[in-house]
Amino acid sequence: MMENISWLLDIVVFFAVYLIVTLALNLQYGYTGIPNFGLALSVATGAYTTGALAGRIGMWICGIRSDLDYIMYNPMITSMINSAIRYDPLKGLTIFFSTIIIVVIVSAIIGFIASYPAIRLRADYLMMVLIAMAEAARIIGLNYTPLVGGTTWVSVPNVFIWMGDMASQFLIITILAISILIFLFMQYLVSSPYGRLIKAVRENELTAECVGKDVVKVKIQIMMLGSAIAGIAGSLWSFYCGTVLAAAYTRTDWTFWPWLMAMIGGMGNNIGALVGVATVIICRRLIIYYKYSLEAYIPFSVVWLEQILLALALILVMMFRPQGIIPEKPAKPKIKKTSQQ
Amino acid sequence: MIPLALIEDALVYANLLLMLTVGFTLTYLIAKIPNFAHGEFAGIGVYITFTVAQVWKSNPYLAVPLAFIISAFSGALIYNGVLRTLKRFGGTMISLTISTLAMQIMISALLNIYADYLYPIAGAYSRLFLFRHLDFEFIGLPGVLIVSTIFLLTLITFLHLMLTRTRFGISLRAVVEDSSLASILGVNVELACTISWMLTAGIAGVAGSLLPLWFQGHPYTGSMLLTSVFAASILGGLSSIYGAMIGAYIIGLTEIFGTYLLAQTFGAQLTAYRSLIPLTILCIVLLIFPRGITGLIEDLQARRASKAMVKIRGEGS
Amino acid sequence: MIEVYDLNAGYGKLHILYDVKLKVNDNEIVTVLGPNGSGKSTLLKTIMGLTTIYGGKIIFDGKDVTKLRPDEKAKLGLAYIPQIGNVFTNLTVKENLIMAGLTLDKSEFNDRLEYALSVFPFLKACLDRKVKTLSGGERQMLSMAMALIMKSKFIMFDEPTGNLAPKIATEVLNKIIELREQSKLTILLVEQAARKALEVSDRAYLLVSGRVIYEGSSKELLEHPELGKLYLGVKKL
Amino acid sequence: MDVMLEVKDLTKKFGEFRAVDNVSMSIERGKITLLVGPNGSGKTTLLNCIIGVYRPEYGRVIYDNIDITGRKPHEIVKMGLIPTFQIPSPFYKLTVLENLLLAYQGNPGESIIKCILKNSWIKSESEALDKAFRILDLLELADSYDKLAFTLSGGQLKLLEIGRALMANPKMIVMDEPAGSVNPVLAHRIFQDLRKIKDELGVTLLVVEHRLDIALDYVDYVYAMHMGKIISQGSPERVFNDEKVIEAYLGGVT
Repeated sequence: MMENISWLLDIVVFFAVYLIVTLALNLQYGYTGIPNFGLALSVATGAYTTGALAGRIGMWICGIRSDLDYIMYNPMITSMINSAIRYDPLKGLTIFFSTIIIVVIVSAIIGFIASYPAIRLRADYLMMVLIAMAEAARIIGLNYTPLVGGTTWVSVPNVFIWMGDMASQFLIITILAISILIFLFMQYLVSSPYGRLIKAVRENELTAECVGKDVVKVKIQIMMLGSAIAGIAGSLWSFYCGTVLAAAYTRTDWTFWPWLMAMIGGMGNNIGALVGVATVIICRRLIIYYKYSLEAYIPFSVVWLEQILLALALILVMMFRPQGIIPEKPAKPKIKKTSQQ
Repeated sequence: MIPLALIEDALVYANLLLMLTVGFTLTYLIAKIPNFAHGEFAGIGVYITFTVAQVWKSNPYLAVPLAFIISAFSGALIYNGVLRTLKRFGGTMISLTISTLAMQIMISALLNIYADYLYPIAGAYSRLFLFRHLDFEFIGLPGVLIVSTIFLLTLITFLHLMLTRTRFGISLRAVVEDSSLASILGVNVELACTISWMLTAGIAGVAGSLLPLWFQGHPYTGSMLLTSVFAASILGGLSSIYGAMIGAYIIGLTEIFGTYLLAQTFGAQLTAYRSLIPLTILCIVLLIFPRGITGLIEDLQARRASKAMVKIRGEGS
Repeated sequence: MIEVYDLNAGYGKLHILYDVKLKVNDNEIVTVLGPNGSGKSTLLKTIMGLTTIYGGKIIFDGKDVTKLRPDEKAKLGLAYIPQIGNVFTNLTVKENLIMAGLTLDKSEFNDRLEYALSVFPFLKACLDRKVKTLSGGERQMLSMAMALIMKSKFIMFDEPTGNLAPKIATEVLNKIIELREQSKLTILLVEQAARKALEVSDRAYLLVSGRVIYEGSSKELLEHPELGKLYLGVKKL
Repeated sequence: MDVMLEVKDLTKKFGEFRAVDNVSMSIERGKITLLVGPNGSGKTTLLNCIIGVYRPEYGRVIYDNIDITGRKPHEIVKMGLIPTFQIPSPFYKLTVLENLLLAYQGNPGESIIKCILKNSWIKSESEALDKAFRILDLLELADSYDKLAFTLSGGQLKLLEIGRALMANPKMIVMDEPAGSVNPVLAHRIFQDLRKIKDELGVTLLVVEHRLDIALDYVDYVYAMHMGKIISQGSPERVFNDEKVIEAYLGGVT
């Protein structure tokens, strides 16, 4: 029974985090038409920032000796923070929310820097630059030890430890709540005049220019907003895992899975993103769940099978259902016709 | 003083990068999309060399022709099986590009599976390997340097002659410039694309098969090289294979020497950030001269031509 | 040679040609006239297979070619010289000529190349020059030379005299007549410069707004008192 | 004469080819001016220079006494000089209504910050909607307001193009073939609409059109271009009886 619940909770958190990333991608590609193949960059930025700062902020807030080497004494520092916030919810929440705010700012800035060289150029240049940037982020994370410990990991304080036994459940609910909030925010954003504007940029840049819109400005704004949102996902995932491992933020996991989810669900459509994430997560979890029974039949690690299936699914979706499960719907005017002559 | 080994490193690397970049640029020009799976053809080459050297225990150079054939075959398969089908289903430029990324994941997974499968058979570690000890030496130079240089010179000559002297090469260039006009004149555009994909994939396979003779081979070779290939082709201008050649050599040499100099100055830990060098160059190029070297040369020629005209006009009046 | 029945075509959703009927007999020069945007170029592109066909039939040499790919049509002997972009600017003159003779075998190509060069002797001097460096008139001559080399029974020219100085334009049109006489070709000519084109052609079609509004002999049309107004569409027939 | 737009000695070269060669013209406020000329005479290039898509090598474009040479299209649009395209290029996957709303200038909801606060934009949005429906009624497109633009017919797309220009508070509209490739009945209607727009809103229009048979009755002044130069100007009757113009079309003179 307990096992089933934890399995379910695991799915929920996967769902929530991937939903955030997919919504970010949907905003960038589905609505604005920016093919962001460096999505992993933003997620990694969020995770690395969390890994590097959550503990340091905790040290500061809880008044722990700051001459300790953060990486070397990381497990010790984390347990000191954890015990400091065990009976002090306020400190825990401060760490959690201040980290997320910093993550938002840092990810937006990184998103701006990464896309700046190519945002004015053709889409294929942007794709190449963003892929390369995501790769670079991973290399920095793996090698610059003061960040998140390089090839080892750093741990993240358990900010809800004051909840006692329910800490991890409460964290999961918080993550889910944040993802729902982001979903509602996205729905609101895309139905506002700004949402119309970004769709116009996607449809035809020249026409958008000719109705007086600054296309480059809009694209930069969306790159920053999308990166910030994907950064939040990275941060939440780190809080959930309790650790940040630089090597985990790969192109496959954090760029292509979200792409597949968005494509399956339907681009340019937040409900579609939701459905896509749910579909893929369930399939993927099933593979992992039946991993051991599968492993008896296939002569190699299931990881690779998963990747091959991912690639196949992506191609098949593009061939047979490019509009996704739930195609984009035309927007209805929010306000009734007020006058008619 | 720059150590000799470093020069060898730089030259071998630049040679291999050139082979990859020329292919990447050529497919880009013909198919009009960046092929993100291009590096994986090199990955295929790497594992063919491993098979030949470790499993069959033969001379690693036997892998070269084999790598060409198998990679070329995979190239044709990807183009006809995936890209063309997608195009028929009305795929856009973005969806075609995504499909090349999907192929990249798939080939990389297959290589990993193959590596796992080889491990017990070969009795050697199949995920990080180096065959420098199997290479021959000639007048003190490593064989792979000589072979890759010879191959490269042959390749450049072959490509140049093919593109300027043969009907097929000329029709390829015609397709690059205006595929609908080429089809009006009787070029089967799809066939030309297939052949060029085979050719470029084959060349990438050869580059991959030579790689483990000097550098470490692993299943991620292809995707590790990708940033350098992008940087080299964009520096070259993404519009001419000669530009790509120059770009590849500049990136290859800067990457190796730059890493060395930085490591000398700031400490050995900097070598790990090697791939940031091509990325930095890539960004600088895009910000300052997005049309790359080819663009710079074209501007220069245009300026010279108009100056000459002004001169003629001055003499005339 | 070629018959077009009730052709409806356009680009994607943009319907341009409406029920066009057209017929070109063997060894005849036919001109399609019409003001800008009347669908003349679209007609040629449609015959060659570069647009979307909604309905109608194209019969070439007794064979239905409506659904063939352009390169397959080229192999049947159907040639089309577009108005702009009719040469490859990044290729040399020689290479352009080779492209024109792609469907020929070596010896036949050499014969035709020699012939084309004898018709356009100035090309001999610049065989190895990039087409980029040629002037507009020279490019047009090159595309004519390419037409000479092509293994074709039927050539369609799209505004061969567009943007050319009048002297060169006359020369181009004279070459077209020569082409017909010497190579026994059938020619479909699209022109905006109506007067000159009518002088060299046998029959003419007048296309306005995607529909054929006049069909008959060139002479008749040329002598029509209100040709100018008719042509501009200002006057109804 | 009250001049709305003045083009002074404008030259635009592509390589060595002068697509527009030293062209000067002045367009009177509140009138419909027609620009004609055979293919390749440089009309579209001239328009693109005016609306900021191309930057001319020489010469100036003065709009409403402000020099706009070399400014970006979106800046020029904000000043009330609106272009429409020869081949309609609306936002295909947006509805007709959305296409119009996008052209409305100065909606605060189009700022990434203000769009979050509904109160800041709701008023201007409802004004925009009112205006959009008025225009849709005028163009008789009101029934298809919630259709996606790509489902419209060619003629309706042309109307939408005009509607989009009207939505943007135009002082002047530059139109490239508003009646190109539509059937004659609709083409006449389009020109009647243009006339109505001019009279009711006092908008100045510069129109490129090849369907001279249709355009003739509706325009006030005509410029004829050939080989990048203005070869004739004046009242429609004058220009179309000008031998030079007829010969230019028939290919007689240079």
